Amino acid sequence: MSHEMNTVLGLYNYWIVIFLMMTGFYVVIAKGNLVKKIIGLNLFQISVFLLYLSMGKINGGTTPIYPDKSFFADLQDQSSTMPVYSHPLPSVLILTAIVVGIATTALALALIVRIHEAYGTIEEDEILLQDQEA
Amino acid sequence: MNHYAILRIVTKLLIPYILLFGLYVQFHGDFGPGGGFQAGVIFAAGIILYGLVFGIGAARRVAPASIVERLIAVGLLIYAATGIAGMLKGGNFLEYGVLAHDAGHGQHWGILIVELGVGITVAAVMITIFFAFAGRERTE
Amino acid sequence: MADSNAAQLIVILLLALLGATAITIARMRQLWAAVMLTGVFSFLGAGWMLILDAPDVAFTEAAVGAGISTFLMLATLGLTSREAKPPAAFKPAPLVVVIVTGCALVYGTLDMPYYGDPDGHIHAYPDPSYIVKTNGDNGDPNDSEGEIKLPNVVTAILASYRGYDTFGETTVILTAGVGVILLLRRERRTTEQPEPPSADADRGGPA
Amino acid sequence: MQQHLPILLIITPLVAAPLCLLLRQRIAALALALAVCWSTFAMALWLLEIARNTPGGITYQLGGWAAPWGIEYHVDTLAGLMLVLISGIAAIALSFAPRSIQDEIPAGQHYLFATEYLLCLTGLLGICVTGDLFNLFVFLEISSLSAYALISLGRSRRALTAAFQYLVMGTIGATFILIAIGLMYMMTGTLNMADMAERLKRTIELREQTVVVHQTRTILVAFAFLSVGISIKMALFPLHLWLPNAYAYAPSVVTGFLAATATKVSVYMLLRFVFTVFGVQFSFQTLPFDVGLMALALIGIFAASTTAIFQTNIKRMLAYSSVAQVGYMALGISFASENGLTGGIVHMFNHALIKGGMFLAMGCLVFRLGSVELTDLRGVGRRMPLTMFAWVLGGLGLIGVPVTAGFISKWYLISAVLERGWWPIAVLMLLSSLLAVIYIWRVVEVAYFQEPPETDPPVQEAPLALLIPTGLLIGANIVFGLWTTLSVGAAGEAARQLLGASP
Repeated sequence: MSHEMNTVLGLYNYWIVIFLMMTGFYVVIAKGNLVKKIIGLNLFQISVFLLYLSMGKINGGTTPIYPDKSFFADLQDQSSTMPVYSHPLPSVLILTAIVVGIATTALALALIVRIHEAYGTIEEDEILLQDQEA
Repeated sequence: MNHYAILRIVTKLLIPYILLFGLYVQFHGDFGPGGGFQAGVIFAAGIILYGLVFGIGAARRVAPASIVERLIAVGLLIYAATGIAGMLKGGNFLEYGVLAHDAGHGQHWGILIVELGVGITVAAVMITIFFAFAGRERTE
Repeated sequence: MADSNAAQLIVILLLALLGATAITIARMRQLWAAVMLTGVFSFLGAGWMLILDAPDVAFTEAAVGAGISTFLMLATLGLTSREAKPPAAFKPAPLVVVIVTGCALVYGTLDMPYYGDPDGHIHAYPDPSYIVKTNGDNGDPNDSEGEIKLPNVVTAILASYRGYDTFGETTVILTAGVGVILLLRRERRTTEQPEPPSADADRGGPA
Repeated sequence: MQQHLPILLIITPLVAAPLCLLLRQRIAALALALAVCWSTFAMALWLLEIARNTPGGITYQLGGWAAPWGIEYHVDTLAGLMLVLISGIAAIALSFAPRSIQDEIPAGQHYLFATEYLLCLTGLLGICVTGDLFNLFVFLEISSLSAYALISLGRSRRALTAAFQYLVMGTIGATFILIAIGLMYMMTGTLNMADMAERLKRTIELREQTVVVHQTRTILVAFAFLSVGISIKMALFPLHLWLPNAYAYAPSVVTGFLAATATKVSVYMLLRFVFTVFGVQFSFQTLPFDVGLMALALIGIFAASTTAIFQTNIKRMLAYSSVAQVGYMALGISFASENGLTGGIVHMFNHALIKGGMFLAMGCLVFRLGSVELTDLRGVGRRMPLTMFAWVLGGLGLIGVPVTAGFISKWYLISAVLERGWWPIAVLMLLSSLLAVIYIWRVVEVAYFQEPPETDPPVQEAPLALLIPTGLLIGANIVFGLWTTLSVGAAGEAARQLLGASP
């Protein structure tokens, strides 16, 4: 297989993840509706989670959870091989990051509710207009 | 409200299982997928479902806001206390190995307790957030 | 390797669906539908996380992304508005920023280890790996070499090796919870009064 | 006790935060928070003393796990100095709080305010002591989320939009940092800073070629994402847009605390990454990081100072001035020389005292006048002589007049410039100080040379409960203008450590 082909096969899912990330990022910075911005932020973050998890995966690997005792009994009997485990650390980091993400989302949505009560709108340009008129 | 009789009965049947599943995820996290955070979310989902179907007032009676708010703090304090216990027993902060007669058991105990702390805080925060949003009415 | 081909097909299908969902969300003005699709996006993401051997994360993402955050967003829409304004004139600046950022990231991928490569840098270091450290060389939970002896290595790292991060994570949740109480809980004595005399003159008029 | 000091410093405020939540009573919560802030300050002073006397700094393994498997705390002189600065300002600003928030925040929320304040302090301190990249991200989010909540407590509805804007930009910044950490982890397999610095220097086989990890395109992009993410957090021009509104509409105490600490901690992060993790060699010789940073710093200083001149809201004016001051710090860093770095770090320290003090003085004005509009300040110099005197002393520090702390930092910055022989930049710095003279003078003119409006009863001087904390910070500004052993001494040490001169 050619070098380019290898590169494409080896990296294409990172590129798709980047595409997803950038779609989310675009929604955050281009859209004027506050809820829409938070939706964009969510897309952006979920895609970053996927980036992290992609790097932990090993081809033919399995979940880093050990099988129970009977497996090891079989292992000795049938001399089968130990499974290869995908890397557990990205999972750990992303579990933390998901929690941070939902915390941010909750706070942002609470702010949006209050902004709607104070301004009667959740459109960025209308809020700006009200602030300038005052 | 009679229109929702089926919904109410099904919910009543479901909630115990949701809460039970929450507890399972909480205490089985060492062996399979799951842990304190997921358990907290599932447990809170049970209460939230109750609130959605039977009204926010009913949910508040089951989980009074002031107690839930205290539980937020309690969960984090359980976590911190586990860490400090490690320090008092001569280890570093969050060193579980010193908590029991041998390191392996200490680790198991430590992990179990801190996961419980996480679960309590997460469930309490989720329920609090639900109450906060549901307690607001729409303004024009 | 028929099994691996089938898995490959599922991955491609999932990725295509993720991409399509993301674009639809970006273009959609109906906020209610956009929120539901964000839940779908989360769910598809969780599906892929399962394929990436991260069931713990998939479980959490499904519970949080497709559950709690969708619920919170719907609650917010109920309290605010259901539809976004029609877009004003197209502004090129955000698109340029996003394209530049995206191209930079793609450029960065060129020297990465390939996807699924067992010789990737993170698999080679540190030695011994977390997997060996927890349950010993042969992965037997009864092995005396293991430091934690838990079947789920992710839980072992989360709560012990990196337990301090999880402590911080719990603190983050508490911070957000207190923040939401501060913003949304009604004070008993202050019932929706008009804005108090403000610290600055340039505040807005009545909404 | 002494060996646990690095972690005690963090968990004391962290544990006190949920305790405040349990107390649910404003006086008890505020008293606890105050006691905790001052004892944290005492611990920080002690820790700095130990760190300065320990070659290589203090290391603490959390959970007893060695790096790179576990998380490690690492305190060197720079980290120690930051801890002293943050905890000291937190303690003084919180002493200002009980009286100041009476008008600004409903009494029922005071215990929640104390909780968030302590969490914010925890987050900022945690960033400075951690030696682990992902742990840094977690504490960054603790400090950011609590900061958004604190800012939204401002009385004007614009506080809400300011907090939201900050939240969106801050989260983008944090996500950029997260991406960069991921890329770096991917190429090294470690998250520990010291370990990563080593592993970035090793050679690897890459697609049949042998390269140093530093030179891979992945690390290059990681560096770019980190720079952008941190620049957003530290409000480096042109990524400062969240800052003016956030500072202008937050409650007085919050502005005083955050303006003095939050951006400084981001500058600290920049120093950590650029010098400790990536190394001087890579950042300044392989990459033109110095030129880019210097250009943005200079443009930022002028653009922000000029904008400050045209503000009618004084809090906003000071906020723009903060953006300009971040430019000076970035300028110092961009020289990558011992004098330049010392200047940058000292300026970080001194500017925190100056701005903290000035924003607290603004809090006194808000307390009595209810406004920070320039036109409402007419004749206030006669009505509130002590407050305005403190404000003006702070303003002199901002300009860089001798005897104030601001002079010391500008002195080091200018000497770093002249050392390189770049005199046009020295001229630009002097010109920019003139801009500061203009915006400070506008306030002085209105406050001292215009007749106060006829109000009945006439405006009174702020109460002592507010004046004393203000005076403490402004006094420190003079003390550190005359006595430089601690600030310049520690900053110089930190600069040498960062440049790798001493182990």
